[in-house]
Amino acid sequence: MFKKILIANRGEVALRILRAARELGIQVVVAYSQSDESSLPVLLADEAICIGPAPASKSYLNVRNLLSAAILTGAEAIHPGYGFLAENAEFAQKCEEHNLVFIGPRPESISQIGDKANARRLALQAGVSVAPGSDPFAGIEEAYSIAESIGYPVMLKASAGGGGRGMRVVHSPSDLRRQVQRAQEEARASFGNPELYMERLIEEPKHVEIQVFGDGQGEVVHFFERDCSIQRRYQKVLEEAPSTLSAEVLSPVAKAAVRLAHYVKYRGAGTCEFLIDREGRFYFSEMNTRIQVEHPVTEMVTGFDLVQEQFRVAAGLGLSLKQGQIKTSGHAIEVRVNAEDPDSDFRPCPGTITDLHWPGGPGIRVDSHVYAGYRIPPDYDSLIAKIIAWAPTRDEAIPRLRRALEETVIDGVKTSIPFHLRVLDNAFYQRGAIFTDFVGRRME
Amino acid sequence: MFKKILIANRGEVALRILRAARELGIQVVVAYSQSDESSLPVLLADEAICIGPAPASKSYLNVRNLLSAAILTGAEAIHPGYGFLAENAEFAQKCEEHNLVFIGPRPESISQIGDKANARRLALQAGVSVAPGSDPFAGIEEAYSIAESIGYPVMLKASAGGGGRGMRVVHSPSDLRRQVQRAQEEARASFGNPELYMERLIEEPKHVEIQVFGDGQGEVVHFFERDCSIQRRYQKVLEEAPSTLSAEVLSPVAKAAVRLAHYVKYRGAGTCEFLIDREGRFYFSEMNTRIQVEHPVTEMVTGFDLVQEQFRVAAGLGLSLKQGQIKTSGHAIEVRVNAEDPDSDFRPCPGTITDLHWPGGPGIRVDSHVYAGYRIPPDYDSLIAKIIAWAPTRDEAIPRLRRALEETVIDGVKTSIPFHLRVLDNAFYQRGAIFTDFVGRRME
Amino acid sequence: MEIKDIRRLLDAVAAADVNEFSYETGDFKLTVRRSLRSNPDLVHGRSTDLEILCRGDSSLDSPPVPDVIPNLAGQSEASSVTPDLYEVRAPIVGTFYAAPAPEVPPYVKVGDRVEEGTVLCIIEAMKLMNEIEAERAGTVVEILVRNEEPVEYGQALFRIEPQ
Amino acid sequence: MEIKDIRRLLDAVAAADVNEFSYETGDFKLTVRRSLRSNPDLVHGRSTDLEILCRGDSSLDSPPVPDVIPNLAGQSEASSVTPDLYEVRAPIVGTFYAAPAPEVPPYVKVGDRVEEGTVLCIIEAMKLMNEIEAERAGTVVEILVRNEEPVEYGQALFRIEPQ
Repeated sequence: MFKKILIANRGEVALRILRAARELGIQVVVAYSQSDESSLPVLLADEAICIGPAPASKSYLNVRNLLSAAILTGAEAIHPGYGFLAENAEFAQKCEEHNLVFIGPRPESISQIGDKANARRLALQAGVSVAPGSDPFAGIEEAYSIAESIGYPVMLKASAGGGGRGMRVVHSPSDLRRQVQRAQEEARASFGNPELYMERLIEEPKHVEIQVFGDGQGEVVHFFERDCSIQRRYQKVLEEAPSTLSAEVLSPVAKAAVRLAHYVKYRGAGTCEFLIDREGRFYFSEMNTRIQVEHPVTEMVTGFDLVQEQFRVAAGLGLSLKQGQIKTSGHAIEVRVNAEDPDSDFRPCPGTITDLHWPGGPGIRVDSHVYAGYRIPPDYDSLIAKIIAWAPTRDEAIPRLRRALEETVIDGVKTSIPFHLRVLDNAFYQRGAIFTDFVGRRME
Repeated sequence: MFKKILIANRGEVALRILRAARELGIQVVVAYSQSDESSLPVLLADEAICIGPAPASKSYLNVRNLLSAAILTGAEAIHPGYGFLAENAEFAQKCEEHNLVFIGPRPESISQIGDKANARRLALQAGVSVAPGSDPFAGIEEAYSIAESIGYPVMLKASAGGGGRGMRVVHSPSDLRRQVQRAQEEARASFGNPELYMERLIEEPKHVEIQVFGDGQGEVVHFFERDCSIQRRYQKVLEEAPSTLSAEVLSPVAKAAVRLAHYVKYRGAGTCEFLIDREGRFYFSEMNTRIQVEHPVTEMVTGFDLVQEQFRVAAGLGLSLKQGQIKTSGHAIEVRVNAEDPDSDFRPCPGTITDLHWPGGPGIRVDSHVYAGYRIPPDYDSLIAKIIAWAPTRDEAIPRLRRALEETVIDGVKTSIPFHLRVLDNAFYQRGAIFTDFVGRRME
Repeated sequence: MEIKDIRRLLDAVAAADVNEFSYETGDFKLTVRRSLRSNPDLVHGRSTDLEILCRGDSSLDSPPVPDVIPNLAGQSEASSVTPDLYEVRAPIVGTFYAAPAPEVPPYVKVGDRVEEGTVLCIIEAMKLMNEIEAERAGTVVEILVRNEEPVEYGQALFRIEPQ
Repeated sequence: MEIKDIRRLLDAVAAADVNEFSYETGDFKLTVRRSLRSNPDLVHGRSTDLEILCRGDSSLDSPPVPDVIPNLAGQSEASSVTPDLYEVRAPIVGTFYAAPAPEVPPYVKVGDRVEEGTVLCIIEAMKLMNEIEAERAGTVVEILVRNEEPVEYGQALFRIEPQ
């Protein structure tokens, strides 16, 4: 196992990684930007090293400073967390070149799978179904003919996409040209690459993802599914495991995810996202080559520490468990507490947290990097905490999470908790009738 | 199920009960003393009613005010927590007389079992082994002859005992008279009853207790064991489940506990305490007829909510589960964080908590009624938090708990956390070589 | 003492607008002197020589928390609010009765003079009627509870202006 | 006490607008005195420079006061503390070299005059040698980092008194 690692991230995920490392007896170096100097991961780190000013482009995305920091502090490996450089093949490559272990997949896996259109092709080769759709198209005429052959409504997606950016629904030919233009602009702005492809729109689907883990030699296990159907503008709001779908529907989905990961000899933690329609047909949509924000729900139903498992695989120790040892028990639900105002169109609310009290008691887990007196910097995303409730059944997990959110005190900034409470109180939510249009259709 | 209940307790257990009730949709009335007015359970309650001034004798032990409070607020049942009136048969009786459900065993069970010497007799009748010993003895001459027949060293115990008070080890006849006198004085002062009995001293035993649950009709299930061998002056410091003993040793212990509870047609949650010697022989020592401080470790390894189960049984819904449904998974360790100074002979340190930060992340549960700005009143015990860590194995639970304790910030008062860290770092502790003399023999 | 405590101390010093601050406890000593000019009013040296010296009191670490406990039965804290009145508070939990029976007039009404030992009301608890008496002579100024209302321990029932 | 604690203390002192700060515990003592001129509105002010005294803390043994200044690269907050000096800070993470090669004299030493563009040192990162130049002409007053020491982003390297 490593003696010392560097965390190239911030916020709750930096703390999550620090906790996993510490429990394994690994020393932790936290690389931080100037606006994160008094953040909890920095305060708790064995060593901390400033790698740039507040803007992420100059700090958390500054490859040279991150690598220098790792080398100078004697770290053997770099954990990229999620976001920032976590899915950057070039960074992974540079780590290898400097004899630093990148805690994640091989660089070539990242680039293969990071290209969404290419990931579709790989899935098809591995025998995993994808939504009827296209390879990337070049001009608008080609777009018309592909859309015609797939059948409207279609979904435009960015090849380099992620996080909902560059995605557009097109209901009829009359709308195609305008939406293609907009999606291209957004994709160019977000990813520097305007390339688009399209898929048939799955109507009222569930968003279900499978947590997989590979040893890089072709052995792959899965940790079952997470249901992430509760989304707002393609951003996940609340995630849970298991899904309310039946094992008959879900079991082939997990097998498909393993097949794909096996096909690419995947190394480390990854997530295969699927849409499942009302008839139980499932379609691969993309693979995320990192730990996910919502990984704690899987940890709570399986009991395993996925970040520690990342360390083991990255250290060359292989997978610590076989598929047969992985079982789920009970039900877990996570909410993403953001510093934003749900009454003002979810406008981010950076500011100083003046008073803070976390919930406790049975079945409650809190992952957060904030503390009383902490100033939330305006430079990064607004996630300030994940609150997760576990209970033997979904019907018990919902009131437990509700009770925990009611106990929570976060003064000084507005948070999304009132919105989460509305989700939990929603009758459609409570009976598991949740599809990706839930927020738009059932709450607005 | 009840619509409204009254909590006749304070501190962390009042909050624990409140959480369980809220998750079941039960309204909560918290009865509080004047010095607990700004405590978290009071702040979170649906209703709160002051039942007396700070001294427990005038508030939490004030039967008349508690019953009045329940009747006036329309509560259907009273949860006594632990301590105070939890094992007071008269209080349970008075509840019944006023058509209030006492959430606990029947009054006659409490008096039968509360008398320690009588509990020994019941155990023998139920076929459960007890340490060789005596019925209560009257005079010192009788004490000499009993001690002679049992064989030194012997342990003196108070019939009305509990919490280590009235307990004395006697190594030889020359010491007997003095220790009997002291133990009688202590027993009279603590319980108003100087009656003593004696048992052969089990040398270097493990303290293992079995969590049982009865429906009051004779059906009894157990939730496996807790190991509470880490004690300081007969006070538990750190508890864990499962025990490091083998299933061959433990399985007959659990069966014996069920046998005893079945024999007395026990209702609700109870704990049978045993001493287990180095040869694996086990001896019943006493039964606690209430929820225990350390119940969370059992909740974390079994996944069940024991306080919710108390509500179900008290409401006449019977046991919600069969023995076959109760399994343990992983390992949980709890520390009792007290506001006391481990460097000054564990002197209690009441005071105001000026800054507070709880640990979080995977496998960590915090049960605490304190918050930043909370003044710990000097009138009650010094328990301010229970921090519990769960992990798949004991070897993973120890560093996880360690990491959590290191993250914890409690400013303004001294706490026992430094002592807990010393326990966790102790090599004997780490390899499970823990007996009731651990603190004295391995740490001082 | 930890950094964040010191930082909070500094905030407090700044907020308190003091000129010099020194803090010493055991082997720990902290001194802060503030520029006169940081306060424009003090430019001409009209320094109020406020000096805080704290020794060995760890409770200083905490910001002063107002201890607002309304229910203080048997004590006369009420005097801080209404210095000339005293309050009769419920010594037990129960139901307040202003009169001995439904159809009869109340024991006392506002403006009545009472002597020490005059019965003011009944609190019923567990089917027992507990007569509550005036502790001092005076005039009933206010009755704070309505008939048949439940009262908690320490709840104020009457305000009485002593003789 | 660790560097970052001291650094945070200094931030706190700056924010608190105090004039003098001294902190002593056990064998550790810290004193900070702030220039009156830190407030630009003040006209009459001798430049009492920031004075930091640390003793008894081995982590600070050498160099005397390297890390103590908040990392504020590219900004001129330093002027609030040391109005007449400017600090050259590390623009990247890397290893500090005072000289272009092991056997040759350093680029600059205390007392040297430098022009805008004079190379002051090298920071090596990823096998690349980055020459760090003076932004303004002046005299080198202090060198805050030792040869071959790792530096983080924003770390102060030199203090220069401008011409």
